[in-house]
Amino acid sequence: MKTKKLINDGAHAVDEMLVGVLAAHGRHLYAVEGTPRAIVAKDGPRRGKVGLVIGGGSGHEPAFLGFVGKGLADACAVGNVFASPPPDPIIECAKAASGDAGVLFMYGNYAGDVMNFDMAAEMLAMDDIEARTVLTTDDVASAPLDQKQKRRGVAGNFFIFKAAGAACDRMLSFDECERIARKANDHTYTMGVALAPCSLPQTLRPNFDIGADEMEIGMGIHGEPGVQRGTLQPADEVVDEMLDRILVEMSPSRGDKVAVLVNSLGSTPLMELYIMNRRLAQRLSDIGVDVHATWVGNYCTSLEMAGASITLHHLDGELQAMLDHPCDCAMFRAG
Amino acid sequence: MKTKKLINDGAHAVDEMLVGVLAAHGRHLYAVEGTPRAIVAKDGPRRGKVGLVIGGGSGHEPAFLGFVGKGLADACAVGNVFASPPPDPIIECAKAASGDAGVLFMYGNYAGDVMNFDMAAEMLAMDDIEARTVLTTDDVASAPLDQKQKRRGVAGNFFIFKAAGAACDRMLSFDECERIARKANDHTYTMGVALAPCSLPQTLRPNFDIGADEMEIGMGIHGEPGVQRGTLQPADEVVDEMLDRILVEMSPSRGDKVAVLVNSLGSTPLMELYIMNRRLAQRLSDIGVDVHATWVGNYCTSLEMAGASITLHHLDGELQAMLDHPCDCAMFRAG
Amino acid sequence: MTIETLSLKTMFAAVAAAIAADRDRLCALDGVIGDADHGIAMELGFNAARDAVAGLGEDADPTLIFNTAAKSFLNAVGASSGPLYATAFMRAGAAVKGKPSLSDADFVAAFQAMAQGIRDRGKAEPGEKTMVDAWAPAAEAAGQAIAGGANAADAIAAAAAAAAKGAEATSGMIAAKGRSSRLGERAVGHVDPGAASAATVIGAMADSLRTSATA
Amino acid sequence: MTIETLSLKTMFAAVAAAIAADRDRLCALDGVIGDADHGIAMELGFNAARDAVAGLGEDADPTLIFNTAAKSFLNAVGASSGPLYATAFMRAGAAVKGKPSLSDADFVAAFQAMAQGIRDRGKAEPGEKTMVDAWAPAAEAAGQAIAGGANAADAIAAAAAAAAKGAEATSGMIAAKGRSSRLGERAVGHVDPGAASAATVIGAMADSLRTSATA
Ligand SMILES: Nc1ncnc2c1ncn2[C@@H]1O[C@H](COP(=O)(O)OP(=O)(O)O)[C@@H](O)[C@H]1O
Ligand SMILES: Nc1ncnc2c1ncn2[C@@H]1O[C@H](COP(=O)(O)OP(=O)(O)O)[C@@H](O)[C@H]1O
Ligand SMILES: [Mg+2]
Ligand SMILES: [Mg+2]
Ligand SMILES: [Mg+2]
Ligand SMILES: [Mg+2]
Repeated sequence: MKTKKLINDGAHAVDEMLVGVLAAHGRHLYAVEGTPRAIVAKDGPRRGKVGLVIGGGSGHEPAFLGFVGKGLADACAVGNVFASPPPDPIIECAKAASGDAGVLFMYGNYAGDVMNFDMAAEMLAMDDIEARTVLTTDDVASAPLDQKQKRRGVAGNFFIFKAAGAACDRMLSFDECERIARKANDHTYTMGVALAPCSLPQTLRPNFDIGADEMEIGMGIHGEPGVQRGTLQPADEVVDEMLDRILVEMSPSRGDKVAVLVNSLGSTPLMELYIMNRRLAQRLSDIGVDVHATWVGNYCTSLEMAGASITLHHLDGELQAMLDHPCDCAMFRAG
Repeated sequence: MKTKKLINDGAHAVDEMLVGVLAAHGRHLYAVEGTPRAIVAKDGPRRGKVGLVIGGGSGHEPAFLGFVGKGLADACAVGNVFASPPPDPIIECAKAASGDAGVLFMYGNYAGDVMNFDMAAEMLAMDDIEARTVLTTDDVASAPLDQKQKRRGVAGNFFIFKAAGAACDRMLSFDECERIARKANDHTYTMGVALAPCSLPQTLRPNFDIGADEMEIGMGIHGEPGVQRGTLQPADEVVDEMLDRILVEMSPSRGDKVAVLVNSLGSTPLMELYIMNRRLAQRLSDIGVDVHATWVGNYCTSLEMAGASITLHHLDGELQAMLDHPCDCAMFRAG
Repeated sequence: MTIETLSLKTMFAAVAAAIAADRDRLCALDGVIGDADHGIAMELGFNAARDAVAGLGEDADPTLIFNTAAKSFLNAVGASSGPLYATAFMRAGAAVKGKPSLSDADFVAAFQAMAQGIRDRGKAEPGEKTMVDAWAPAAEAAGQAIAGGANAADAIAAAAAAAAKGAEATSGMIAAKGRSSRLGERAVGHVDPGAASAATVIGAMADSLRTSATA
Repeated sequence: MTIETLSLKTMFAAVAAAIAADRDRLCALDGVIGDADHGIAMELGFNAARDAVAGLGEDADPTLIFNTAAKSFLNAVGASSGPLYATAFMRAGAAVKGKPSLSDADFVAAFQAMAQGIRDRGKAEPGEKTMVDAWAPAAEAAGQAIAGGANAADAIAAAAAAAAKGAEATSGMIAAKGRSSRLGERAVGHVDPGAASAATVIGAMADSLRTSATA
């Protein structure tokens, strides 16, 4: 049985989506001439500013292109569904984003993305554009803490890109921008849970199997298996299980501040996310952790996958300033 | 087979959601003491301003409570899932919203909502608060044009509330606010399509049946049957069918301006919405209609229902000014 | 026979039990032509009414019982059923104002007031495929029975039969009120959930009265 | 036997056809331990390569063919497969630079360069449950065969057999590279999709060479 989607030809879904994105968000975004998969902020790149280029596979909307705009990313290279973009659009993004102060590549830590962005960086070096890379590795479930560099980047991207984008927008030096980006990544912890699969537009088949009463804790945003499959539990227990894993690593002190993201993987509605946030807020309050700001909704999705993730962004004064720095993107505004 | 949700007890889903909403959006929202289902804007109600009270059943998030805030609605009465709120929270909302210049009730035209809001209005009259009602009836599919007063209110609420909220925020007179609200409703046209059902937290059963390859054009946002069930078509054809019905009624002239909302009913992801928007923008451009602004995403949902709606808001100078008027709500910002 | 505070409380409990047992069928009926929640609304409403009236003292008169049921039902439910049943109960309370207990005729008068309250609140006429299509013939049947010398238990039993028949007949109707009123021909062939639940409510009232009468 | 422009083009077409036929199996394999798109990526990539090389003139030398394949594959795909196969093709092109056509030994040298390119790009060692577990033994088998006097068709046939065996063996491995490297023990029992597709690719190359040789 095929899944149902409001698409035309699955092979053209990404390109047609981008046409629709530009039609809707022409005030914020444009595509590099001749490279429709290189999406650039109209207001963003400028001389002397470190350029921030993000990117990754499609199917995670509003990540990543929704976070392109003044105060956040300067450009986004768009890949096929769940597939890294090839070097070409990455290179075009970097050129468009470059203000001759260096270009920061930020994206989730996946083998494909690493290879493509690295190839792009090598080619850019020949054009005298220095690109440095900060991988996001916020998915607590995807490797033990002592192998954090192996972890995947998931919804916590949101905070990490936000911090880096603010640093760039404040015209900080390349070194500073890179430092803040790395620090933001180190301070960001995500755990996810999946209840039902998505399907790719090209196959219209569920991209993994999961029992009618099962959930999978720690599943990746492309349906990669997680750490544990079990019977679906009440929301409070699921939140507890996810939060406990995060807190072990984050080990906050009383009075610490965090920002919170409760993110839908796609079809899990706001009602459920807010129910989760209720528990999360209670638990944080119980341990004396102060929630500085909360976002709830679809920020990093897996097409129509059912499930949700929780991200804590452990703030200090600097990260809080970056978070509070205004940004104005096609699909996200803050500050 | 039960559907899967990240909830605790289905009977408490709405109340738990509201706790989570307030935890996340304490900067924007509070609940009237002793009436947790009456949600009020922290910045909004003030002396001399017409109060705007919206409301309806839960399960449509971010509608309706996400549209409470400065420049939009002053308060929202929250019902059970897909059920009008009773008079009590409506009354409390009206009292909190009242600036002694009248209170406007705006909500979708459903028998239950009409009865409950009317009862509330009667009781408020005894307290010398005048409440006038403007029903939203933007669902083109739900009755013939000559019976527009019978139509349902669906995602077009977004534009209608926005216009009314701006009028109120500009401190216009009660009559003017009411006139603009009615005009906004008359200028707003929505058509929806559903692909797969949602399920209520209390039953965890799909709330309607639909074949594996079927879609239903015109289905209501609670799963009420629409105008036509047929085989799922490619997105472009679906958009054409919906748009044609809207254009027949709206009959725009070349050079006219519209605002566009492409709304997910829940689990239909942004990729599909933008593919739809691509076709919509092309079609509008072909007939010389100018798109002033576009919103794409989850604005009026039916829990996890799969499907989408298209709304056109036919602008004139006045409605455009109202649309462009800034607002700052918990789940929506513009201007 | 007179109907005391205690038997009214028992009656609300009996109706709540009957509706709870019928919940899923009512949701399924509503799923076909409405939004699938009617069983939930009715269950919530009658559970709230049952609990609220159970909490009243022994000196509560029928009017207080009906008014308490109205308020608790309404606040628990909202929706369409809330105002309709709340108005029904308030009218019943008004109809028997000042009476410490109800004669058979009083009870039928309260019952007829309920039906009228639903009609007034919803502004629906018989034939518009709503709960009025169960309540209106039920009220008429109860009135005829009591006029013909029946007691309250028999009158409401007659009403229950009429309600069941009326509910069944909604299947052939096009809806003119409520959520299904936009369906036109597509609603034909499906029983209206509010009419179906009305038959359940009135049937449970009849059963409860029969049990009280024989007790 | 020498391998001409035409037979290289035919070979790309043959591989594209084999991969298209295998697409759904590859997606399913990737669904178990990855993100379910490997068949799509490979199909897109080889279709793009096939079309791009088909568009080259008759005077295109093998290096131009391989480089064209590399670029078109990469731009169509991205993902992991894109850089890996693009690097493979670029290395093959570099390995036979300047030759208007390929001898049997040239072809095997190009083939071995492909395998090395994949290893270099992905920095994966054999045993890490990637396509290297098919490509590395395949390159070795082809080298041994040609050293033992076999022609290109037989050498690649030997490579195909080794690739199939290598792919099969990934089932027992824990992944150390790629998307499945976070699964630990959970990846055991499942064949790596990239290794599986490598076996298909190399098998189709062998078939294509055999057909050209006998043609
Ligand atoms: N105007 C009305 N008058 C009488 N009954 C009505 C009216 N509108 C709706 N109803 C009844 O209400 C029932 C639906 O109730 P319910 O499902 O609880 O509310 P909602 O429509 O808000 O979901 C319908 O089946 C119908 O019998
Ligand atoms: N570092 C690597 N070295 C070699 N092969 C790799 C490496 N990373 C991934 N692969 C191969 O790529 C395959 C997955 O390819 P594909 O599904 O197209 O890309 P993606 O992982 O981006 O979805 C894996 O099965 C594996 O064989
Ligand atoms: Mg992929
Ligand atoms: Mg309802
Ligand atoms: Mg209903
Ligand atoms: Mg893959």
